[in-house]
Amino acid sequence: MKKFINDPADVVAQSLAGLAAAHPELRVDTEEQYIVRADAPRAGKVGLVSGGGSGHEPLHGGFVGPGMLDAAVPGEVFTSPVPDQILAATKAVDGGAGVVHVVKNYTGDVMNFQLAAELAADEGISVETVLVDDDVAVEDSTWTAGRRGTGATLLVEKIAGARAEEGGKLAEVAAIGREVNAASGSFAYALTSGTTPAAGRPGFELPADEIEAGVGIHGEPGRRREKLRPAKELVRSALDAILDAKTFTGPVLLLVNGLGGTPLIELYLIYGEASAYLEERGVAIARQLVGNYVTSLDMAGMSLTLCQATDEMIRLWDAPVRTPGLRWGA
Amino acid sequence: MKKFINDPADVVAQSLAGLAAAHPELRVDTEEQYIVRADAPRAGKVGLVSGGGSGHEPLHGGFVGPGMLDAAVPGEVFTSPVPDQILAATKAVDGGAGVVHVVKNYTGDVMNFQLAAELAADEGISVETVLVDDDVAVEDSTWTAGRRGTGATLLVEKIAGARAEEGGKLAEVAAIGREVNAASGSFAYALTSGTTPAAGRPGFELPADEIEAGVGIHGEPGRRREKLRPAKELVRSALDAILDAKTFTGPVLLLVNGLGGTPLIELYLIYGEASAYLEERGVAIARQLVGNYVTSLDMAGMSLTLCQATDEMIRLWDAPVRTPGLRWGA
Amino acid sequence: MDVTLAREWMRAAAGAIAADADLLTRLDAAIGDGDHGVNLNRGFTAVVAALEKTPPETVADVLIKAGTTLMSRVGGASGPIYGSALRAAGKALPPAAEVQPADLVAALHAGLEAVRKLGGAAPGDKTMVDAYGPAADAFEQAVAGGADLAGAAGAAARAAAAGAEATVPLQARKGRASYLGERSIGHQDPGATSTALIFQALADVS
Amino acid sequence: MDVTLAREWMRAAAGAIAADADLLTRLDAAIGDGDHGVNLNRGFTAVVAALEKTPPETVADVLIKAGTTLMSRVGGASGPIYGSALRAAGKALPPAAEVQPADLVAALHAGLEAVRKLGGAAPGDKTMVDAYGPAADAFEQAVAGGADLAGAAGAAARAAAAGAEATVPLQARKGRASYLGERSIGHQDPGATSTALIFQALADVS
Ligand SMILES: Nc1ncnc2c1ncn2[C@@H]1O[C@H](COP(=O)(O)OP(=O)(O)O)[C@@H](O)[C@H]1O
Ligand SMILES: Nc1ncnc2c1ncn2[C@@H]1O[C@H](COP(=O)(O)OP(=O)(O)O)[C@@H](O)[C@H]1O
Ligand SMILES: [Mg+2]
Ligand SMILES: [Mg+2]
Ligand SMILES: [Mg+2]
Ligand SMILES: [Mg+2]
Repeated sequence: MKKFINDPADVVAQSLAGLAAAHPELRVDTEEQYIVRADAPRAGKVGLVSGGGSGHEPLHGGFVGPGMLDAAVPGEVFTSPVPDQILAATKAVDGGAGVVHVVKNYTGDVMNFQLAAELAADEGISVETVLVDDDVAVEDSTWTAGRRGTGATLLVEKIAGARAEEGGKLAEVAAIGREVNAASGSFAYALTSGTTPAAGRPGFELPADEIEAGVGIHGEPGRRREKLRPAKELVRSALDAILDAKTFTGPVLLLVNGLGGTPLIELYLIYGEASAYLEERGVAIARQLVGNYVTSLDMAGMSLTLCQATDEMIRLWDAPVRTPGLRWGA
Repeated sequence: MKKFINDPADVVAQSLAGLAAAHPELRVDTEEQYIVRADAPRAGKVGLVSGGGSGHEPLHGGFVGPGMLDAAVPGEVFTSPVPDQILAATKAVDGGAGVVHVVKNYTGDVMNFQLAAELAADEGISVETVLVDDDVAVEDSTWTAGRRGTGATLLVEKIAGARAEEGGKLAEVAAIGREVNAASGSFAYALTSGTTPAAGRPGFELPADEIEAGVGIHGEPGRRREKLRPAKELVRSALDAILDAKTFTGPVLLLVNGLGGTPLIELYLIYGEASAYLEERGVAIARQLVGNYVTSLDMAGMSLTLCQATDEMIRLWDAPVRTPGLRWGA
Repeated sequence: MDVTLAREWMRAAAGAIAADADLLTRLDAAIGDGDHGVNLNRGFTAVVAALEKTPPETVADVLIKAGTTLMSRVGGASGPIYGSALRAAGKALPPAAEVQPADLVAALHAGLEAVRKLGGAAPGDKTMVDAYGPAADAFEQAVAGGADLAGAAGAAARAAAAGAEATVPLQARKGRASYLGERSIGHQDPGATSTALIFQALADVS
Repeated sequence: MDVTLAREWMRAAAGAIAADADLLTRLDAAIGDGDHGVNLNRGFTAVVAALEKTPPETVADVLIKAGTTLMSRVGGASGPIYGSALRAAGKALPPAAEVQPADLVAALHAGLEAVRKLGGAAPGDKTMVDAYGPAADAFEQAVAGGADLAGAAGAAARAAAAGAEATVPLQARKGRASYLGERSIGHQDPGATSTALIFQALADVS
């Protein structure tokens, strides 16, 4: 394993220390391990907290700031944060108007956030949870833990964040977040697996001409192994999977997301193919974003996310945001 | 080779097409192969054009927009653009106040931009060239082609871009660009080589415990091969090399740059080590930037760039910028 | 079981997990995200430290402190699950320095109930329930048959190990492995495997 | 050399470069950035197409058109260098459908001069100059000794190949390979290698 680290056990803590040094506009509690806006808590504002395992940067820590998250709670690499940590962040952002937890649908994340929400309730903080489960590669049945939360997390955090910033009430912020999630679908391909610092070897090994279809963002193998095909075909298959699973008539938000090790030159090529195919399918694109946003360490891979956008969502998407990882209008 | 492409020969053209689709605020000439601000040429404004081989994204195409470049000219992957292309972009941005070429110091880039500048002069356009040669890993002697242009290119483009945006004259824009370059030094480490679509295999192969020290951004081997060491030590060695080569007393601009395949979690860890060591060495940090900005395809690696910043440079660094790859205040 | 034995159990469990952390991580890499060994190792190391710092005076408190520590140090799915199992087990015990095998039967079932309540996994879903359930039953039966702690713990350990192995042919329906669908078949569940290690640790110290 | 032979030369050069593109790229990967074969292949393919589209009527125009095409299609260091070499060579020729070996001597030297003016490389710097220089000299000497085109081209091709091989022990002082310092020693220069292919193509068609 080759990484720019000192000791696998200290990666998350030391990276957080670096984030704190690089972004004086944020406040990082290195003890309890969470990141908050420097001006938190803001009286009367609904707090937005998200988190999950580390290794998905800039998600979530890179999305803390005006117009998006009030706090992020990073766990160890690919490991959900613990309830104490989530509780501490929840208390740090509670301005009396309640707190929304944005939780990606993984057993560990769900349980730890649930325990934290119970602890917060004990302390008199109202918590609403928005569960993100956009990954259509996973069947949504009683035979699975349900769909995973992937690319749509960014959309939920941006749009709910804008709603909270403009003074939305707890129920409103949670409602728009849930609406975005319900309107979204994602599908991902991996060319290589990422390597966690602790494991020191790739999560899976792929032959030179094979890829994993339907992967999540934790280095887990996907739904099936396939032969590598031209980008055009992969993009079409991914979009077909999304368009089959949910109804999209447009206008949509389209996120072309790299999983960490994919160069921008490829992501833009993918965007070109995706926009051409959506046009062919009669789906208009209202807004788009291309980049490495919801990553899986150094995995070479990409995910596509569509969100059937209402005017309200587009208005909130366009609202100013000022975070290390996403910034416009500010 | 596993990449999200259709055909190695078409990667640059198809990626440009995708960039055009994703960024309607830019204009892309897919025929002549250049990217310009949609409002170019702007009468009376000095035009800023940069370019070079593709594979370094977001450099340069991702830095086109208000406050930074007026146009970017991407060559094939790792191959300098051709004079016709550079000329076409130069003409597209010429608003009568002259055009500045920001050129990274590589034999091919220098020659092709020089030929283009001569052709532009023939058409009555005044061109000033700012050569970027910040990479202290290369000895600056008659025994080499001189130092390479690497991370400082972003600083030159941002700061000269801001100067042009606020109405700086041709000589002034070129002067501040040269000043930034002269005040900058960079050093890079690679953990793996990138793979060009055309070659289909990594530029070099490294054993599991070895790294290349002093690499550029074209997959070329570095100055020497070393054993992998903890990030703390690598950061110190890189900063020592920069601090030995040029004088830095602070305040500095510090760029922690990923070469494409390095996760943000590692880049922030590196930033933490770098800022701690600079403090130890008595060098204050005025501004900082962490991310994958000047890349070498999917190379796992990082570069550090220091720029001894004047107040004027800091003012121009802070000025609004609105490009796909760098954005604030707008 | 007295309070010393309870602490020895936790120490032995920590030792077994440290020794097999790599195996657990590899099992988790195959059908999950490759952190189970690291997660539990971090957690049980903290448990041993916590029990040493302020040694509890009842068996119940050993288990509650261990559970609370796991819950606040492990994260992931296994943190809350093992955490609530141990906490529920502890809470089901009488507040005494020594408890009887029959008390432990009730505690083990209370822990199992907490796991199923929190995670919703049924037997056969390819989770730690598939090791824990048979172990709790075997323990109960052994005690009913007159076995002492050592005998009951040995029976539980054997049942847990068999249960863990029996997860191999199953298709996962809970946790990360369920995302794999049929591809989860043919791999042993990491959580069931760590559960077997913890019951084996009990047998070893009893 | 008549205009047909000049075009055949370019076609043969294009064929040789296409055939050895992979070798050139591999040599460039070792001490450069791994694009030399791809670059020249793209350029010479365009040269062949350009010459077919509107066939020039003089040898000079064949070389000028080839040079202009390379300059506007190759990029990198080798595009401007080969481009100006061919353009300068063409401009040094009389505007005729057929030229004499002595004319070609002057043209080759004019091309070499353009390369050295543009790139500033001296013999021994481990660049294409190390193949081109000896080839131009050998061509001149052969012509002076009374050789016909075939004889002179053969001598030039041999000298270019030897010159390219002789770059192996050199340390690069120009181009990308110079960044490597001593690590450039032991590898053959890709540009010198492609120059040898181009002279061999001339010998093959003469
Ligand atoms: N709903 C559940 N009920 C019981 N056990 C579960 C459940 N989900 C997962 N597990 C157990 O947790 C184990 C994985 O733990 P771990 O790898 O530490 O957490 P994560 O899956 O969050 O990475 C699985 O092997 C399984 O035994
Ligand atoms: N200054 C120079 N003068 C002459 N030839 C040069 C010079 N610099 C580089 N070259 C030649 O160019 C070759 C590399 O060409 P190519 O790989 O196509 O361009 P780049 O180096 O820009 O990638 C080198 O092998 C060398 O022979
Ligand atoms: Mg995990
Ligand atoms: Mg090149
Ligand atoms: Mg796991
Ligand atoms: Mg090259």
